[in-house]
Order: sequence, then structure tokens, then C-alpha cells
Amino acid sequence: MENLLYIALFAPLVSSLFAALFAQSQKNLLVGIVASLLIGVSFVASATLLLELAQNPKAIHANLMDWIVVGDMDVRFGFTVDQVTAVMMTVVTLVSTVVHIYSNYYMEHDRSYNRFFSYLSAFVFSMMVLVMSDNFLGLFIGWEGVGVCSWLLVGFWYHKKDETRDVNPSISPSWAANEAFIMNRIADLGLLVGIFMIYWNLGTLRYEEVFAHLDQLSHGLMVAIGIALFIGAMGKSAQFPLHTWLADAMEGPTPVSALIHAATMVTAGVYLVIRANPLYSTIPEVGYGIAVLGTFVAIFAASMALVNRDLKRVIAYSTLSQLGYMFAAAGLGAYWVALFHLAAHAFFKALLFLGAGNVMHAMHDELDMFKMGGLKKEMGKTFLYMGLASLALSGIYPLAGFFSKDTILEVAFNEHTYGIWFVLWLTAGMTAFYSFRQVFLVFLGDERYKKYGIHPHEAYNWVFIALAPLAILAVIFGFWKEEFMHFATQMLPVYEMSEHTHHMVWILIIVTTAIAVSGILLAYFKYAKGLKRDPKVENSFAYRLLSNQYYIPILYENAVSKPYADLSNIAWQAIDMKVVDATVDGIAKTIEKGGDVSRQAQDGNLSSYLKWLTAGLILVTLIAVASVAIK
Amino acid sequence: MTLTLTHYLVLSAILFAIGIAGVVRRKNLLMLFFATEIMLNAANIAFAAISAYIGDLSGQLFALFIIAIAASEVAVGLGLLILIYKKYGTLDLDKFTVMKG
Amino acid sequence: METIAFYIFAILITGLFLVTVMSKNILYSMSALAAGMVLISGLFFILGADFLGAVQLVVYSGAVMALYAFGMMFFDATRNVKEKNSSGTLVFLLSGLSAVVLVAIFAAPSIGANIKPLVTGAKGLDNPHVIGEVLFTKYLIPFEVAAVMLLVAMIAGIILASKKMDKSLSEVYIDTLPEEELKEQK
Amino acid sequence: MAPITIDFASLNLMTLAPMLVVLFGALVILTIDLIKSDLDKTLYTTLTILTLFIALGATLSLNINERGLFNTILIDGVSVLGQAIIIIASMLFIPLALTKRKFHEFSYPEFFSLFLFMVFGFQFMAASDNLILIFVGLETASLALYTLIAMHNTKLAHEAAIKYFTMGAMASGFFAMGAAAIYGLTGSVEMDTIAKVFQERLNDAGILIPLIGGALLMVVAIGFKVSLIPFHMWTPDTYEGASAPMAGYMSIVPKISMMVVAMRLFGIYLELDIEIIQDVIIALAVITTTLANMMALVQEDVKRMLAYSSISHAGFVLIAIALDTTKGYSSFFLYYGLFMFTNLGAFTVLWVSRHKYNIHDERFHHPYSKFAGMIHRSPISAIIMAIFMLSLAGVPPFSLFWGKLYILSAIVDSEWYIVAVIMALNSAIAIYYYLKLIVYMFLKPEDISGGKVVYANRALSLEIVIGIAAFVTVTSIFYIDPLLSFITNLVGASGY
Amino acid sequence: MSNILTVLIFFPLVAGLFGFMVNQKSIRAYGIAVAAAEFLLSLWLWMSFDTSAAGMQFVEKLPLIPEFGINYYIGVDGISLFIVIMSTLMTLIGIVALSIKENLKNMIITLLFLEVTMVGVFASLDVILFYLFWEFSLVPMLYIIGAWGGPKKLYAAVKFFIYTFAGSLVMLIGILAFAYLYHSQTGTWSFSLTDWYALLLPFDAQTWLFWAFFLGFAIKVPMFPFHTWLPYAHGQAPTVGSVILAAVLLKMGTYGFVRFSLPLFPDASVAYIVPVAIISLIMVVYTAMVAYAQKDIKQVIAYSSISHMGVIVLGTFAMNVEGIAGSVFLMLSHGIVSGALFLLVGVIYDRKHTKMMDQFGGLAYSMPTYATIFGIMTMAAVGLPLTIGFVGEYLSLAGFFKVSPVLTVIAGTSIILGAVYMLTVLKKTFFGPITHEENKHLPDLDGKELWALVPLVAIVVWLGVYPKPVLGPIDNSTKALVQLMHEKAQTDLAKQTISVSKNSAKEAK
Repeated sequence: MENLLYIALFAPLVSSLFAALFAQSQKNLLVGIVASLLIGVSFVASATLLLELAQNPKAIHANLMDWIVVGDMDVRFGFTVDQVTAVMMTVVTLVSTVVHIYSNYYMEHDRSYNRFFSYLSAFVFSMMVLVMSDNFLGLFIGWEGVGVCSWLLVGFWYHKKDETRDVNPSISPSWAANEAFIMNRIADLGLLVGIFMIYWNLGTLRYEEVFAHLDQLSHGLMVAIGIALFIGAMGKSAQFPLHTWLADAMEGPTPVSALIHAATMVTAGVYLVIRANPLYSTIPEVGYGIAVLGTFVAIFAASMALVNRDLKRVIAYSTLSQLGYMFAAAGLGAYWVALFHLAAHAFFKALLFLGAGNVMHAMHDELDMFKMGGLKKEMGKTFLYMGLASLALSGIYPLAGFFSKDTILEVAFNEHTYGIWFVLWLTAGMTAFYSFRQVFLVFLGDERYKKYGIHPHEAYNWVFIALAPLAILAVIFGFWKEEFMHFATQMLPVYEMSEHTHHMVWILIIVTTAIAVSGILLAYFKYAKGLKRDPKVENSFAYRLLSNQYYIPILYENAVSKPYADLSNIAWQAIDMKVVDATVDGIAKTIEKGGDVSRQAQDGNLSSYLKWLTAGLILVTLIAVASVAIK
Repeated sequence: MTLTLTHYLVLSAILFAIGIAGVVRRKNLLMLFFATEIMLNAANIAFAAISAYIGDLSGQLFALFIIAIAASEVAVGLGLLILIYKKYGTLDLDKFTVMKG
Repeated sequence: METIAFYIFAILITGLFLVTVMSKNILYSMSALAAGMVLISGLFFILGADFLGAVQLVVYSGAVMALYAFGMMFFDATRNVKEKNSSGTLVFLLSGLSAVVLVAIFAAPSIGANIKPLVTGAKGLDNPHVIGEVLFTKYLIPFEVAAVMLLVAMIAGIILASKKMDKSLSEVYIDTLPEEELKEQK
Repeated sequence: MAPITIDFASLNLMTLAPMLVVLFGALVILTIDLIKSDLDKTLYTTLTILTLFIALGATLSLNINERGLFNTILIDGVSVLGQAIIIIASMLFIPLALTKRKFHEFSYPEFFSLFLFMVFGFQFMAASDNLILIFVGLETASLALYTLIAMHNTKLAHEAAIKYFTMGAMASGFFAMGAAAIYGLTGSVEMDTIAKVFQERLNDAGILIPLIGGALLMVVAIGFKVSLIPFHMWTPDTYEGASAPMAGYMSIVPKISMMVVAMRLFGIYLELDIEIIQDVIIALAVITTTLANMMALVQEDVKRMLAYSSISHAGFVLIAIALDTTKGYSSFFLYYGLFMFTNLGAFTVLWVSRHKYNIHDERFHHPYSKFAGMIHRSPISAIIMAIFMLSLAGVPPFSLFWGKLYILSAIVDSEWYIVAVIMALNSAIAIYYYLKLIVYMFLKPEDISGGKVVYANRALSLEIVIGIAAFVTVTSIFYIDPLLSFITNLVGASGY
Repeated sequence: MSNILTVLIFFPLVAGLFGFMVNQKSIRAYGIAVAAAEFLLSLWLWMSFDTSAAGMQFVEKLPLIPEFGINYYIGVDGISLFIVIMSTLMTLIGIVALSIKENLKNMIITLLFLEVTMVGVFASLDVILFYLFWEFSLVPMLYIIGAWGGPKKLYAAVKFFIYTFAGSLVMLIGILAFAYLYHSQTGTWSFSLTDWYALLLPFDAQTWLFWAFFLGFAIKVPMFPFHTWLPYAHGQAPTVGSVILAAVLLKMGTYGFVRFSLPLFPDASVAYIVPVAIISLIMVVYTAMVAYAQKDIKQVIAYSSISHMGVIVLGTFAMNVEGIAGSVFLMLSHGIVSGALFLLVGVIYDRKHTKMMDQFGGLAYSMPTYATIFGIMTMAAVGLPLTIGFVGEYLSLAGFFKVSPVLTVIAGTSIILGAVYMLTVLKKTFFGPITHEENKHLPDLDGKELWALVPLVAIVVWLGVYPKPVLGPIDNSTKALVQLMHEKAQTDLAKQTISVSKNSAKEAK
């Protein structure tokens, strides 16, 4: 078992290093194939572990070596595979495998093809460390590792230059990468503080030991730890107010968006909350706060997706919105539901993104949906896949999203948090609308792209075969809900719906499906026939507010980045140079000035020397008198 | 009013101060040397007086040696003055101010 | 009697020395100095230091003043020396303050009081004899050193005033550089 | 008149041996000159060194704590140390006469005998506690010194000599007056008696003013000789005008002999816990060190800078004397013993680079710019000079660091913490001007405008002296311990 | 070989002196050979080091000035061992990467002399010996900056020298005062650190001495507001000068805190945690901001050094094993990483003779290897886990968290602000289109640069992943140190604050 664990863990690392060997050489197809295979190996190992666990629900532990052993701190590279981890591993490696294969297509003409695989596999490795670690610091390794890989991949096309926000709201890939990294760092500090608190109060960082001794902590302390850890989660999962980086991260190559910014990395925050469920279960008030924030983010992000014209940004907002759902579930105590939605979402969202990747390729990297339309003719298969994924996302029976999202709504209802339920319900409608707005704008209606002289083409067939697992899972994953629940609740707390909710289930389903379907229909009527732009709407305050992301990026720039830069300049030029350094130089200059003044006395004239000699007698007398006077 | 040691000593102090005044005032080196002689003489008076009043001979001998010293100083000093006069053509000390600062 | 003599001497000496210090005429100045020194020898006689008085007369009023006179002639300083004297206030302040300090020190009654004489010489001898005795016993070494000092002064005087000093070996000005040095410089 | 009988043994003539040797040497040189007048200076140089060598042997073989010759001579550890330093410094000085260029003073055989007379005078200052003898010795030495300076026979040398002489004459007056005050209070000119009488009379009414006053007059006289601010005014000018080795010599020997006198004299006061004198000396020392350092900062000429630097060093060691602890006195001798080598070495490097004509500057012989880029022309001299500079600045592991360390430690031991910190910070000021020379030598480009020949005056004997100085400066760490024990033993044995 | 440490200290001195005889053309090889030999010697030291023991090893004690209690007393423990090794390593790397053409011989000999002082400082157990090396290290550095530096080199060199010199003089008074107190308590003179450790001082004395030592160390570190010499020194120094300065010389200050301030003055150290921590916080936050404002890459790294040193100081004053061991480890990692970063800046400086960011852009395209290594070092600098930078920073912050969570959170912003300025450098220099035509054809790293940098990359990763070989001995010695402090502490506050780790009592002795 341990061997399997190590295979699953290290195959991506090997893949990354292998690809790195070729990082500076010409494109080498071998790299892509080997990398994909190795990730595939990792997937097989993960899946095997999952099945193994399904039969024998005992978590697997492995201890690789010591890491930081100082004082009372004893942190090892320890790994554990339990139910939650197994699910995460499987999801991660599955999506990764597909993305790796897909990247062979997507990056085929990129001159940094080899480098790309190196980064991508490194990401998978980091993600595996993140989910498999058996202690918080190990998690932190992965946590930062995925951050760096995300930084590398978002900024993959580093050679693009900075644009203004009007031209490109993300400014440039390297800018977006830095933004993502720095925002994550802010959150990481929270996580780190949480880790410190755990260490100094419990003396260990291993999950098992920490959660076993939670009763030693006071309530306040637990709340503090819970909040600190959640701040970490907020960054990684791009929750408000640290959300802006996610949309900008769409500057990365699309496979990256699919893998990192939809399926895996951004769910790390959710994973952390799920992992720390014993903690959050004891502090329901924090959980409730998480749920409220998640709910808010769900509708907040969905609202921005409503009007955005950028193909990938819409999906990014949708991701954000779905992460809100997951947090809502986790915050309300339904951890396995959150995990379930996490997995389902990974499949259909990755699919959606990869489909969008096909579109982008076809459109020569044009992302404005207003310039597309009618692509169904050229790209039938992509239309099918994206349509499926969008249906799943919208929560239409019998696709995966239906099961997972509906359960979340049920949970919200069950907890009597009707406000949350209502917002999430509303969001479900909005989700359906923007998803299909996107599908229809891209694939149906008039062929606006022709105006721009673009000749779209469908992707290779093998690409669709490669994507098939995701498509299939997006369709059928929901049917495994019961099995999943049984499996996950071996580890996670069982979530019981009340009787009342059981009675209401059907009504809820109908209500939810109804709003989803109406969203789809609305989109259909508005966009399926072709794009009719209404300047009045587009100039309205609400529209501009939404399309400018509530002006939050601009706010951040004006309220944080610029003042920080100005302050830095002041610190340097006004304080460091003019005060601190000038003081030092001033002392030196004063001394030198003193020398200049005192050498005036040495005027070369013997007569004044003799006067000084006489004055010296008076001086020593005065000193003597002063000495007497003082004592 | 009897004559006490203090009388002599005060005289000596005053003469010494006169010597100082001369030294700090004079710009002609030769005349400046006169003033230094006054200072040494003032000290001599003090030594001789103390010596006499306490009946100890050391003071007188000190004065004796001071006289010898003064004489030697004059010899060397005049030698220097001659040297300088030959080079500079003046004894005005305001002229010797090349080195300063 | 002694008191009167002292006061007369004191006033005269002070006056003469003031003339020495203040006079613009070097001749006056020197004459006043010589006269003052003679009078000081008078004080020595009053104090019973006969030998000292004699030496004062011989050495100071004789030798030293003669030297000065020669020097004065050499320097052609008989005419009024034009001095840009220092600011009077400063001189007055400095000398006045030092006078205060010195008088404060020397006017203290504890000077000379309650002191046992240590070096007295054999009893019953007159002053020159006693001096001689002490000089060649107790103060033999200072005496010898003083002899050396006089030798030094003599040599110094000879060297400093000699013709050999007229042309310096230590100083060469660039326009009169000897050949070899010019070569080296290139 | 009864004949005076004196027991010959009680004279203890041996105590006089070092001085007599020197005197004899001086007279021999004079005599040789009389007999045959065209002999070379090398002969006189060698004779002088030999004389000094014997004198050094005689000094070191003296028995400690003896008095001789009617109590006028006092041979204690301090006087042995003082004499030893005087003689060693003189031995280092005299080979500097053998330069490649001819300089005026060394063409006189009398120079060497005058020099020995001067040493003779200084020896008496160190080896006596009799004010008369000290005074006579002081004058003998001073008069010879004035002459030696003037014999360099440049315009500046004359100016230097006359300034020094005039101020010296005035200072002599102060010495005499101070001695008179002390004599008036004690009836003695011998310091052991003076100390005893002070002790007895300390509680007399009104004694404090003349007691302190006498000391203050002596402070003026001593301050002049060891060049404390504000009695220092002659120092930079005289050093500049005098030849470089003479300047180096003046920064050591006259000072150390006067410091010994100061030690003996002020030691009496400090022994009696008269804090006023301590305060006065320390205040003067602090002023001296600080102001001299500040003025040295702004100098353009290296020799003048070194003049100011030696003023500040004098101020620094004076504190050690004012502490009145065995450690303080020992540290003083340690410091000066080490300072002697380093400082003479530095001045000798200047001497090596002496030109007869001024090409670098109208007034200065050794402006900083002359040394620009010296590392490229003569790396070894540059490195050695840098070592001297660093040593003067007190950078370990060079010799003066140990001196500084020990003096600072002595200050700290007496709990004058503030003074210690001021002195330490003064080192930081001081390093600037030492560094300035190093910067010129190592880091500035060569001055091509003129003056390529920097070591016009180079000669083997000079190199040997520099070599010895450098060796002593660099290897200090190995001999500090025996030296320190030696000094501490001698100082301790003298009851300080 | 019992006197290996002596050999280690003085081998470069001897080699440096012999270096004068070596021909200019072959001096580079000579320098590399000597530095490599020295490095191997230091590795041998490590190999023969008993990693389980906490105390001083390879101790040699010879009387130097017994009259005054000064000995030639050297030894290393876990704390100093690795700093010594780092010194020899960075010297080797510095010499390997030397790109200076003129006066190469002087440079190499100077570097060897500098190495003597560096090793000496960290191996000294006698305070005067320590001070001796400490002060003398300024001289070669002065020469390096002054002779091979940029346009304002003289100002920078002299400022560096005098500033540091002034601080250490105050420290010297502190040392002497301590020796005096030692003498008055025990009646003997001693400057041996081990003797001093045994001395209990009243709180007042501790306070004064603490601040006296503090000033000396703080200027060296350099701590705010004494830091302004550093940007000049770095800005003007040649590459190798910056490398050594940042990697080793700055560490002398923080090493001083660990070796002197804490164990000698435990009560005062505890009492003044807050002011020290506040200064450290200013260093962390303020200098990070200043770094962000810089336009010169080298200045960014210079200021970033100050910022990181703030974390080190903070960790030192955590008063627990985690923090102190972390800060010691951070010294090593900062040495390696900042050294490497300065080397990297030197690479482009050699090519373009400018270090201004606006002269670059898009370098990742023309110099991919260079960009990769720069990126790795940047990540190490911002404390990415599995690089060497993380371990120390994490431990330091974790350690100080015990003392004050709030301050730690503020200090923790270093991980954010560090990312801000370092990523800005990366972005401006390496990313975006190539704006200057001549940058298109800049050659990538050449052989000697790779030889210098690749080992550092390897160390960065190796010690990031498996720090135990280094951390273990540090841990042992730190435990003993903390134990000692705890035993010495007199005030209640100190007793409480200095936290001995649970399993240290057994191992300490």
C-alpha cells in the first residue's frame, strides 16, 4: 500500500523533473507523452488506493523522513491516505491526466512545450503533497507549492507586455501571476498563524494528534484557529475579498485554468475546511460565518458572470460561485456534501474549460464571446461537451451537478438557514443563465467571427477521446451519490437530514430545477438567435458595475497597490535617505565642521598661540572650580 | 606692619602676570624674550623669599639654576633669532604664519 | 627698614617691568629690564641670599643683558619697533585673570607656614659658603647637568648663528634643481 | 670650615650609569670632531647607536627602587621603563640620519652630540623626583631639541623652532612658578617629601587653593610639553616644520619623559584622593583627544595629520595616568612602548618619501595626494604604511590595539564608563583620517601630474627601521604578554 | 588531527601570503584551489563533528596574554559549525564566480584574508579573539569595496568601515566592562566565553552591557536605524564583495546576539524583547517597502537582506529553541540565498554594466537558465517550503509567536511583502517583451557562473527538503543554550519567557 502511495505521490515529480531536463530544448513530443503517462500512473495508483479504501476503510500511513525537527517541534514528511484524501487524489490525478493529454494538443505549437509539462506535473505533485500530507506543515508545503506552480503557469506567457485595464483587465500574464501569488501569500499568513497557534497549544501538527486533543483548547482559541485556517482557505479558494486574482489568472494557458483554477488548486481551501472538520464542528459559529461568506461569494461571482464577455472569465466566475457553494455546504457541517460537489464540479468544470480551450484554439485566442457565435457548425463535438458540462453546472437532472448542488440546497434548507437557501437558489438560476448565455453566444446564432476573418477548426478526435472520461463523469457521477456518502462518511461526520427536509425534498428539487430551467430558457431567448446588443442596458449602472467586477480591482489598485507604492517611495526617499541616512551623514559632517571651526584657532600666529597657552591656565582653573562646584 | 612672605609672593605673582602680559602682547620676538625673562625672575623672587623665610636652601638653589637656565635660553634664543633674522629679515612674529590650520 | 626697602624695590621693579613690557622703544625696554634685574638682586640681598644676589647681578644684569644688547645691535632694532600689538582688552583680560589666579595661589597664608627646613647646610656659615656646600653635595648632579645645559646652549648658539646655516642642504626649490634630481624626476 | 665627608657607597653611582654613558658618548663625538673634522655621518650615527645601546643595557641592569646621589636620582620601575623607551626610540631615530639625500642637520657632527645631550636631559627627567633636576634636565633636552629642529634649516623648520622655543620659554616660567608654589607649601623640591608633607598638611585651613593652584601651574607646563589642548598650538606647526623623523621623535620621547614627571607629580595628588586634579586632567584629556581628532580630520598634509593624531594619542594616554591605578600606569607604558614603534614607523615612511623640492603642494611636503595610487608604485611601502595607520587607529591585531584595549580596560576598571565610551567613539572619528591615507594609497588612481619619485630618500637604514617598526607592529600578539608582565612588574614595584 | 580548527582559520592566511608569489595569470586557479581546500577542510570538520553532542568541540586553548586573561581559545558547536562552513563555501563560490579582470591577484589574496577573519569570528571562544577577527574583517572588505566598487565606492567603503567600527567600539567598552565585573566577582581576569557564561550579573549591569553589545551587533546586522551603510556598501561593492558581505559579514551581528547577548544577559534580553522586536518589525516591514521602491536590482536585494535580518533577530529573541535554532538556520539560508542573488545580479552587471531594472525586461527569453536560477533563488528568498528559505523563516516566526502573536503576525507580513518586491524584480527584469534590442542577444550563464550557482541551487533544495543534517546539531546546541539561559535567568519574567524544550534536559549535558 505504501508503495502505491509513493507511486501516486512521486510519479508527477518524476514527470516534472523529466520534462525539466528538456526545458530549454525544442519541443519534444516524448516529454508530453511521458508526462501524461506518468500522471496516468499516478491516477491508477490513486484509484487503486481509493478502491482499496472502499474495501478496507483503514487509512494508510506512510512516513518518508524527518523534515523539521527542532526543540519540541517534530515535523516529518508523513503521508496518509484516508477517504477524503483518496477522493481528492483520484479527482486530482484524473483531471490532471486528462489535462496533460489535452495539453499535448493545446500546447502543440508552443515553443515552451516541454517547460509547460514540467510546470504542470510539478503542480500535480504539489497538489498531491497538499492532499496527502498528514500534518499541517506538509499541507503548507503543498499549499505554497501549488501557489508557485500556479504563478509559473499563469505567467507562462511571460513575454506578453502589460496592457491597460481597458485592453486587458488582467493587464498581463506576469502581472496576473504576481497578483495571484501575492494575494495567496496574504492568506497563507493566516494559515501560518493558525499553524503556529496549533503548534504552541497542542505541541504537534499531525492531524490525528491535533484533532484528538482539540478538547484541550479553549473555545476562544479554537475560534481563532478556525478563523486563521479559514483565512488561508479564502486565499487559495479565492473567496471574497481575495477573489480578484482568480479571474485574472485566466491569463494562463487554458489547460492550466482547467486544472488549477477550476478543478484542483482552488478547491484546496475547501479541502482544508473539510480536513479540519473536527475543529469546525466544535465551532459552529465560525462554520456559519463560512457558509454565509460562501453564499455571498456564490451570488456575487455569479452576478459578475452574467454580463462578462470574456469566455474564460465567465467560467472563472462560475468557478468562484461554485466554490461558494462548497463553502456553504462545509460551513453548514455537510462536509461530505462539500466534498461531493468538489469532485463533481472538478469534472464538469474541467470539461467546460477544456472545451473553452478548443474554442480559443479555433478562434485564435480570441476570447470575446461577442465575436463568436454559430460555432456549432464547425465544432459540433466541442458544443456537445460544453453543453453537457453547462447542463451539469446548471444542475439539470440527471447530470452530476444536479445531485451535488441540490444536496447543498437541501442542507441549507435543513439547517433552517433559509436566507442562505434562497440566495443559493437564486444563484442556481443565475448559474444556468450565464452558463447557457455562454454556450449560446459561442455556438449558436450568427457567425460573427467571420467579420474578423477567423477560420475556426475543430480539435483532433483524440482530444475528445481524452476528454471523454470527464464528460462521462459529468454525466454519471451523480448516481454514485449514495456510495460516495457511505465512503466519505467513514471519515467525515454523517450529515442527517431532518424528517421535515425529507418531506420537502421533492418540492425543493422541483423549485431548483425550475429556476435552473428558466435560466436556460431566458438565455436561449436572449442569445440563441444571435447577439442583439442593447446600449441602454450596457450603459446602465448595474451593467457597468458588474462588468467592472464591482470596481473592486480598481479599488484595490487605488486603495492598496498605489498607496503602497507611494508609501514605499516616501519610505525610501523621504525617510531613509532624508532622515535616517542624512542623520548619519549629518553627524559626520558636524564633526568635520567642528574640525574646520577649531582649526581656525590654529591661525599660525605665535602670539595667539601664546594667548591660548595663557588662556589654558584660566581654563584649567575653571575646570577645577567647576569640579569643586559640582561635588 | 611687618614684612611677611606673602608680600614677596604677591610681588612675585604680579611680576609674573606682567611677564605674561608682555608675552601675549609683544609682537617683536626680542622684546617678547624680555618678558619671558621677567617671568623667570618672578619665580626667582618667590623661591628666594620662601627659601629665606623657612630657612631652607633648596629654594635659593632652585633660583640659582633658574638663572642658569635663563642664561642658556637666552643663548639659544638669540641664536634662533639670528638665524631667523638672516632668513626673514624681520623679527615680527606676525610674519611667521606660513604654517597654520 | 626692610619693609620700606621692600616696598621701594617692589614698586620700582613693578614699574620698570611695566615699562619693559609696555614701552615701544626697545632701548627703553631693555634698559628697564636691566634695571629691574639689578633691583631684584637687591631683594635677594634683603632676603639674605647674598650669593644669589651676586649671581643675579653678574649673570643677568651682566651676561644676559650684554647678549641682548649685542643682539639688539645685530638686529638693528634701536629705532622704534613698529608693533601691531594685540588688542589691549584681550591682553588685559588674560594677564589680569592670570594675575588673579596667581595672586590667589600665592597669597595663601599656608604657603611657607609650619614648614621644617630640610636642606640647611652646615651651621654658622655665611650664605655663599652654605650654598657652595649644598651645591656640591646635595645638588651636585643638577649642577653637572646645568653644566651640560650650558654646553648645549653654547654649541647651539654657535651652530645657529654660524655661516654654515646660510645655505640650506635640506631645501631645494624647483627652479634650482640639481641635474641628478631632475633626471630622476623624469 | 669642616671638610665634608661622604660615604662613596651611599652615592650609589651606578644609578647614574645610563646618563653617564650617554654623556660620555656625546663628549666622544665632540672630541672626534675636534680632532678630525671631515668624518662621515655614518661614523657618528654608528657611535650614537652604540652609545645608546650601552646605555640601554645599563638602564635595564639597574636595580629597581634605589636612590642615588643625595636622593636626587630615583631609579624605580617607572624610571627604568621611561628611560628604556627614550633610549629605544632614540636608537630607532638615529639611523634615519643615513638618508640617500643629504639633509642639513646631519652634516654636523654636533648634531649627534646634541642629540645625545638631549637624550641625557630626558633621562634625568625620567629618573628623578627632584623638581630642580627635572627642570634642569628638561631645559637641557629642550634647548638641544630646539636646536635640532632649527638645524633642519628650512624656512619652515626655523618657524617651527621659534614657535616651539617661545612657547617653551613661557611654559618654563609656569613650571618654575608651579614649583615655587609647591615648594612654598612643603619646603621641599623632592617629591617623596612633598607627598609626605601634603599628607600631613591636607587638613590645614585654606591649603586647598595653593595646593591645587600649584598643580594647575604644573598642568600648564606639563600640558605644553605633552601637547594637551589648548597648550598644543605649537605641535602641528613644529611637526610640520621639523624633519619627519624629528617630528616622530618629538611625538614620543619628550612626551614620555614629561608624562613620567606628570605621573610622579600628579600621583601625589591622586594618592591623596584630590579628585579635582583627576577631573582636570581627565577633562583636558577628553578635550584634547576629541578636538585633536576633529582637527586631524580636516588636514591636507599627512605629517600634519599625524601631528594632530599624536596629540590625540597623548590625550588618550593621559587618562591612563589620571586613573592612579597600577593597571592605568602599566597601560600607559604599554601604549607608549607600542606607539613608539608604530608612529616612528609612520613618520619614517614619510621620511622615505621626502623630496627636497615641493612638487605636490606649495607648502606641504606630504600632502595626501602625493600618496595617491602608491600601491601600484611601491606596494610594500603602501601596505606597511597602511598597517601603521590601522595600528594607530587601533584596529586589531596590530600593536596599538592592545594598548588601546588595555587603557580602555583600565578606564573601565576605574568605572569612568562615560569617558571610556567617549574615548572609544573618538577612535571612530580618528579612523577616518587614517583611512583617508589608506584610501589615497590603495584606492585612488595615481596622480600623474608630477612627483613620480616617491621614495627619493630611500636608504637601507630607513628600510631597516621601517621593517623593525612593521615587525613589532604586526607581531604584537606574540609578545604582548611578556611585555605586559614586565611592565606591570616594574610599575607595581615602584608602588604605583 | 586535533588542531583542525586552527588550520582552518590560518590556512587561508598562509595561502594568501604565498599567493603573492603566484603569477598573475595563474592566480585564479590558485585562489580556487586554496578556497576549495579550505572548504573541504571545513567539510572534514563537519564529518568529524560529533553531531550528538551539544557542547563545544575541537576546542583549543592556548594562553595568549595570561596576564590579562586572554587566550587563543577556539571551538565550534552546532551553532557556529555551519556558519563556518557557509563562510568557506561562499568564499569558494565567490572566487569561482569572480569576473574581475584588473588586480585579480590582490582581490584573491584579499578574499583569502577575509576568509581568515570570517572563520575566526565564528570559531572564537575568547571574546578578545572574537573582537580581533571581528574588527579586522572590516579591512579586507574596505579594500574590496573601495578598489573594485562602483562610482561612489570610496564613500561607500569608508562609510561602511567607520559606521561598523564605531558600533563595535562601544561593544568593546561593553566587553571590557564585562571583564571588569567578572574580575570583581571572581578575582581573575578572563575573556573566555565559557567562563563568562557562568557569571551572574545584576539586572542593571546586564541592561547596560546588553545595550552596549547591542549597538555593536545592531550596526553590523544592520538593524534599523543603523542600516543606511548597507545599501551603499552593496550598491557600490563588486559582486564578490556583496556576496560575502551579505552572506557572512552580516551574520556576524546576529551570531553575536545568539552567542553573546542571550546567554550573557538572559534577564536583560528578556526584558528588552519588546523594543528589539519593534526594531525588528520596522526592519521587516519598512525595509521591505523601501526595497519595493528601488529601481536598482542590487539595491532591492540589499534592502531585502535587512528585511530578512529582521526576521532573524526576531527569531533570536524568541527565547525558545524553535526560534533560536530557526534564526541560526535562517542565517545560513539567507547567506546562501542572498549570496546567490548577488551573484546573479553580478551576472547581468557583467554583461550590461547596469543594474537598473528599466534597462531589462524579458530576460527570461534570452537567458532562460539564468532566469530559472534567479527564479529558484527568488522563491527561496520569499520562503517557499522545500527551499532552504522556508525552514528558518518558519521556525523563527513560530518561535516568536510564543512570545507575542500580534508582533509575529506583523512580522509575518514579510512573507507577503517579500513576495511583493521580489516578484516585482522578476517581472520587471525577466518578463514582458524585450524592450532593449541589445538584451536579445545577451549570452546565458557561462561555465564559471554555472559552477558557482548550481551548487548553491543544489544546497537550496537539499537543505529545504532535508535540513536535518544541519538542523540537528543546531538543535542540540540551541537546546543547551536555552537550558543555560534558563538556569542563569534571575528574574521571574525571564524564567517564564525562556522556554526550555521538553526533551532538552536530558540532552543538554
